[in-house]
Amino acid sequence: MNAWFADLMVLAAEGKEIELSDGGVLADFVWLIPVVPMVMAFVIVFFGKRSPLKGWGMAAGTMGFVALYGTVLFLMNTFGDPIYHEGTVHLADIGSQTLGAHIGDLMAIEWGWMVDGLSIMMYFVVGVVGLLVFIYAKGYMHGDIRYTWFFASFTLFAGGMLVLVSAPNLIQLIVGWELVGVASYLLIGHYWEEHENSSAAIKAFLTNKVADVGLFIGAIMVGTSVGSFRFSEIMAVIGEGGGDSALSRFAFWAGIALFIGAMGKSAQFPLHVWLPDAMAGPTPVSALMHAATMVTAGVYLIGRMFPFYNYDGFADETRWVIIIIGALTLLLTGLIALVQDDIKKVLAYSTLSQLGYMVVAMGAGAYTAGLFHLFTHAFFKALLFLGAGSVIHAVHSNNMSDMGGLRKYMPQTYWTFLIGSAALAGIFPLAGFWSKDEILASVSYAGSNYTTAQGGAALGNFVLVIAILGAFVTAFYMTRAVSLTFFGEYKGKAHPHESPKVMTYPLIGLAAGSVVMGFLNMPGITSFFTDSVGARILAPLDHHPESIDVVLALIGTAAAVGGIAVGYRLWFADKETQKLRDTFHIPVLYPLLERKYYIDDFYMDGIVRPVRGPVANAMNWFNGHVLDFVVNGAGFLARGVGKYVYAFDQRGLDGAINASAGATGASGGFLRVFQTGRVQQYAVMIFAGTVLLVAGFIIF
Amino acid sequence: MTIVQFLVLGAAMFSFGVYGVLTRRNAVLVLLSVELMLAAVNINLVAFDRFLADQLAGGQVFALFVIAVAAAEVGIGLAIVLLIFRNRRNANVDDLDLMKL
Amino acid sequence: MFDNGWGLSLIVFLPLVGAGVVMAIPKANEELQKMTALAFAGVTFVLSVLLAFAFDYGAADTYQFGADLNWITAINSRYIIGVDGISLPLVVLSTFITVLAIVYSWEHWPEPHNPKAFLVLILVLATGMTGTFVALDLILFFVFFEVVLLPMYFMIGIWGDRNEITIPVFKRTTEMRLYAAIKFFLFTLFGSAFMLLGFLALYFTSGDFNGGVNTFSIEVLSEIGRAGLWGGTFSFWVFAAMFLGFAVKVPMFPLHTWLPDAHTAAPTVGSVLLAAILLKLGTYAFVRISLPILPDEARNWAWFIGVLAVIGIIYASLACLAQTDMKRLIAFSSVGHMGFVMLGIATLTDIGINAAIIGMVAHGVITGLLFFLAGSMSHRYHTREMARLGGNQKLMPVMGGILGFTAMASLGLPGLAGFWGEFMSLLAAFNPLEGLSQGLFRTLMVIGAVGTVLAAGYLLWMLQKVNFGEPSEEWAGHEFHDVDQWEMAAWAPLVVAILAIGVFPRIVFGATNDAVVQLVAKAFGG
Amino acid sequence: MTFTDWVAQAENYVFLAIAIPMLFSAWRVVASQNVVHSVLYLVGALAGSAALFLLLGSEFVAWTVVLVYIGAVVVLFLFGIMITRAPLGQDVELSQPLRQRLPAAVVSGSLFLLMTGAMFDAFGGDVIPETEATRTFDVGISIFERWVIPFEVVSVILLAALVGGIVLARRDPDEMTEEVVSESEEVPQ
Repeated sequence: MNAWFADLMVLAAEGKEIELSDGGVLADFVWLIPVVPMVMAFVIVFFGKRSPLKGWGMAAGTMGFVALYGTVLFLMNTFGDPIYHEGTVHLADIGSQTLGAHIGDLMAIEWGWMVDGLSIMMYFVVGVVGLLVFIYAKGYMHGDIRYTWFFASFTLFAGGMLVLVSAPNLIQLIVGWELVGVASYLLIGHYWEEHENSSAAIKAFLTNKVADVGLFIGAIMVGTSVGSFRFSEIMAVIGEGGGDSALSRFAFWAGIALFIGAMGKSAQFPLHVWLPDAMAGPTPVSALMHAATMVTAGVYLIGRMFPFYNYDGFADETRWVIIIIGALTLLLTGLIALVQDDIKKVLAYSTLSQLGYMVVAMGAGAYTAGLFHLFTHAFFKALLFLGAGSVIHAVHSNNMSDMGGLRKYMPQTYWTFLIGSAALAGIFPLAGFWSKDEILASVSYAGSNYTTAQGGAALGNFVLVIAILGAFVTAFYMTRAVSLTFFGEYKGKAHPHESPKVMTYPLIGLAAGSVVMGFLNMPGITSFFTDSVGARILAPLDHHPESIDVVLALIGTAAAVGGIAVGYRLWFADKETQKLRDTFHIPVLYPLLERKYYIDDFYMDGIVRPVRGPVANAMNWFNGHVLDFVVNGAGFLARGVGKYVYAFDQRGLDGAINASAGATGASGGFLRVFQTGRVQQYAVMIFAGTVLLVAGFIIF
Repeated sequence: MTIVQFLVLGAAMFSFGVYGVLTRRNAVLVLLSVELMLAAVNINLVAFDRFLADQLAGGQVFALFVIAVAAAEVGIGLAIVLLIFRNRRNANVDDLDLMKL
Repeated sequence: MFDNGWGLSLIVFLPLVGAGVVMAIPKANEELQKMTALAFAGVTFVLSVLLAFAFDYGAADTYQFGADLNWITAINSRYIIGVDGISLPLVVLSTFITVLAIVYSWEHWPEPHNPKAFLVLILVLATGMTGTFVALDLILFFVFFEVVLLPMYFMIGIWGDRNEITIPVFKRTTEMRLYAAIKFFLFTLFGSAFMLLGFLALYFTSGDFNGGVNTFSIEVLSEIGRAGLWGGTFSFWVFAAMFLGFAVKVPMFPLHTWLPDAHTAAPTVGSVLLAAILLKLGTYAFVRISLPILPDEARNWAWFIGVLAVIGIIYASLACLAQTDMKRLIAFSSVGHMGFVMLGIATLTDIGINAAIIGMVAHGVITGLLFFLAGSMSHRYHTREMARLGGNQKLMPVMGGILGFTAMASLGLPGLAGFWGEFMSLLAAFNPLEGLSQGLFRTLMVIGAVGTVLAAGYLLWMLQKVNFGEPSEEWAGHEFHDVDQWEMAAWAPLVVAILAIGVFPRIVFGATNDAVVQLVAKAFGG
Repeated sequence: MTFTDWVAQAENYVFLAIAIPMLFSAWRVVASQNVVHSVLYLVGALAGSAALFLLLGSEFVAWTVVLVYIGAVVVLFLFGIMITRAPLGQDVELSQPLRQRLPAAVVSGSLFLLMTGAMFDAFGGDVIPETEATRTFDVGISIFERWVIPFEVVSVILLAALVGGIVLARRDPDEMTEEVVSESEEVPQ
């Protein structure tokens, strides 16, 4: 442990020394966590079909390994000494430090694995939630035409996420980032026979790619100004303080650029459009994508770079941007969820809204709060999606207008779904309550403590109001979804039935998680989670509330209960509420929500279609009619000139040419005489030639 | 005895041989003329051997070799003539004008 | 065995010997011709791999296995060859692709058949390609550079696409292959004429700085250039002339218009070789000749090259979006990818040039594979119109899978070969060589990064049109033969190479880095 | 040696006595209108050369010429003439017409003049030294010591010629049967 490292650890503990563990031998083999799924994905592609369980066994086994490893690490980290370990394998060096004329001449390409609180938390979430989803998928995907392929890409998906979260440097993070993107492309487009599905896959990939431009540029800015892509090196520079370092000069734009990258994966407004469409994939994919992998990547990135966004003189001035984007996402997408008929889309917009919460928390400087919400959300959102999948499996439709009254047919699904909804709405004492409350507290703290450049008090309070409104909206749309699905009369055609055990057991497991995970971090009572994710190389400068803010907790709960009440009034009682529902169709607003604020339309008609159509065609036309005009024109001109030259040639120069041709002909005619075919005549000539030659030699 | 007298004799015989090769129509006679040329060569070889008083008798030995090779040549040559004759029913050199097609 | 340049000369000329041997085999005995060609190409490849193993990576910045013999004494042009870290990957790449091209050809003969002539052309091409990468004398370089032209001309002109096309604006109709072949030949020749002028100018002035001895030796000329002895208008015009010659070959916007036509018209193997190796001759020449010999002028031109490169990236990507012909789309994408390579070179930094070289290698394997696939698909469907395809993944799962994989590699997915070149040239553009305009290059970086989005767009839409969806009525119920053994034999190594370079870029960087660092240090003083 | 010296030497008369008939014979070989005469004149020319060899003191060569050439080769030629049914009368033109003979004469004549001129120029009046005649013993030693490899090579050539002669002159059994077959029935191809 070198000097600055020791200093930083002191900083991390905010005054008090923390015993750091290097994780022992367990941490040395963490590289297995990303590598095993990546390798197994290929193994499944090539050998899955021949294996007894057609690839599921290998996939689930892989996730089981990750879940086990992640759980052990998480327990060690939470209840033992915090672990910090960084393993590195050197892959290649580019450039040379000796040139040294400017920064960033030497670039090391490294592969490594990070074992700290943040990573361990992600291993745990991805492993456990992933394992449950994989078990569930065995039942859900039963009989699929590309069953094995599905599990291969599903394993790749989880593996990509694990590569991302295990990355100790920005380049490996980008590798994992893109792997997650490509795996999501494969999974969203799993039913590629339908044009819509492959379009949704492309939309997801391209939207992410747009955001990746930000990530690339941000990573390049940070990496070149620090001279290394390693987080530990970057954190070292940040730990030394702002001042005139190259990093702090680029900090604002680098911060914005990295955040744009995070906006893509974490689907923040206005790059959120791909996530609802990503519902085109099978339901387990949605569950994993919305809970543990992919959308959490953006929040994870901000968490990983958190000191960069939080220390004076660096990107702390971008925080107001982050808060505003998060708040916009939180409220706007929550409202859209109100008008959706497709149950998965309701959940998708709900995810967007919850991601908004996380980003708001990150923007407000509440490191623990944001990650804690990520953590709890992973459990209940996976639960909700799997529950929705169970329902869809039963009624063969995504639309809530085809459901209703399913409470009787599928009790296990009903109860677990209800728990998930309550947790999402933030009902005491479920997981969602604790995490959401912590976010509200953090935003309130931000409102009163942060400088103007960081957003200031007005913004903080404004966002607090939005967050409370969001809690109301969340409770509202979840109530609507529950009532339309499980209460009232059954309106569908298929015969609903409870799902097989392989699908309900994961639901129960996740429901249990949704209940208990909140207890890990009850302000003033437990701080396991805070201590766990806080163990890292450079303190995130978190402000963790010492005790519960009762007023805020009550306000939040009141908002949730209010949402439930309004939802109950509008959607539970049937006949006479129809009028009420009609008033809910407010003219301008309702179509606006139904059309999703016209953002998708703007992207399609304003950007994608023009670029694919007129702009691209113009370029192609330019190629054929302008550039090639010059080329072909030169060619034809040369040929035209050639004709005149030829004409001149025929009349003028050809005299000489014809004469020489004539001479050739004549001499040929003359020599022809000697070609008789008689050997003896030839022999005469040979001897004559010899004589002449010899004579020549003798005489001269 | 001067060396030149043998050489001139050899040259004359050689030239007769050349003349024969160039003018004879019958393939056997062409071969005959070639023999004449070889004999001329032999005269030269032996004459030079004596002229140089070669201890190894190189010229004479070579003359012997020439004789041996000439015998072989005659054998092959006659066989070829025979073959041509068999295919063409005569051994006339004039008819061998495949060189001009 | 590689002493005194023997091994290297063998690698260069063995294919030529092979061409002679194949020529001597009777026309009817096709099997023997193929075996012979494959044997010669295979032995050459094995030799080049041995060369790579024998190569001293600790001294990658020096020319190894070289020879220096009298050649044309009258103009002091010498037979100087050698490999350093920059040319080694390209030599291996070109022998590698040649073998695969012959393997692929085994069962896929474009009309009008005649394997003998075709194989002879491939082998002659191989000599030209490897020769260009090892030549260290400008005239020798020029000869190899031009040797490549003729076989490719015949390949396109004889085995090319026989469809009639109408030339825009001029409204003349002609056969695609004839138009493309002539355009390719004349365009390149036009460039190389200027290039030769540049070489000659260097030659005739080199004596003044070299003790009165005019020379074509790249090493000696680089020494002179390093000392900054050429300058002013003279070096401007020389650089311009060489730029014209190399830029046509790369090809850079706006000199690229021969490329889509040539690629589209060429037979499959022709497009593969064209894309995988021939385009690299231009970029390689920039690194090997322009930069070290005229470093000051390279500084002056860097902004111009960078701007053209980025225009090429965006322009080609947009043009790709408008394509209906699969092969033409891939051809245009080459222009875009070579734009990234040139952007890397234009930064004049070690990272940028490293990026350029790995970009070249990656583009070679990826686009080569894409052209193989496009060729095999049009061989089966008898059309390259993407609108008529669709559902390929259902009809031919394996081929569809490989197409998807390669498209992903082409759009620069990390973990596959294409990523390093793109990402690192962007990285280099953020911090170009001291003295170049940072603002400009950073703008270029952002625009180039946007180009990656467009690249993802056209490749994904291509995949959607070709691979996804239900097969159209035209093909429904058709039995298609999925990837056959020869195709597999030719493609599997490429797939492995794409993965290997992506996961372990040291395969390339290990060789190039020291050489590039030395080159940059010498030319630009660090 | 001047001309007067030359005239004074006795051997030179012997030489002339051999050489003049020899030249005449040689001329008749190439000019005779009778095939058999040509062959017989060749015998004369060769016998003359054998005599010259004796004069020069190389007995072994001389007797070899007599035995091999005159004894064997000439007989072979006679066989060849018989087999090829060469015209035996005087009425047939054995030589080419004058149109062909004239250039041939010019060429061979100038060849002769050229060689003669060159030889006189080079050797002038150089005299062959008076040495003892070469004994057969010496020739034998020389062949089997110094010249043994060429000797073996020549033996191989002879063998090859032997085989070649047989192969060439032999009538192919297949050919014969084919001829028989093609004469007797039509073989569809």
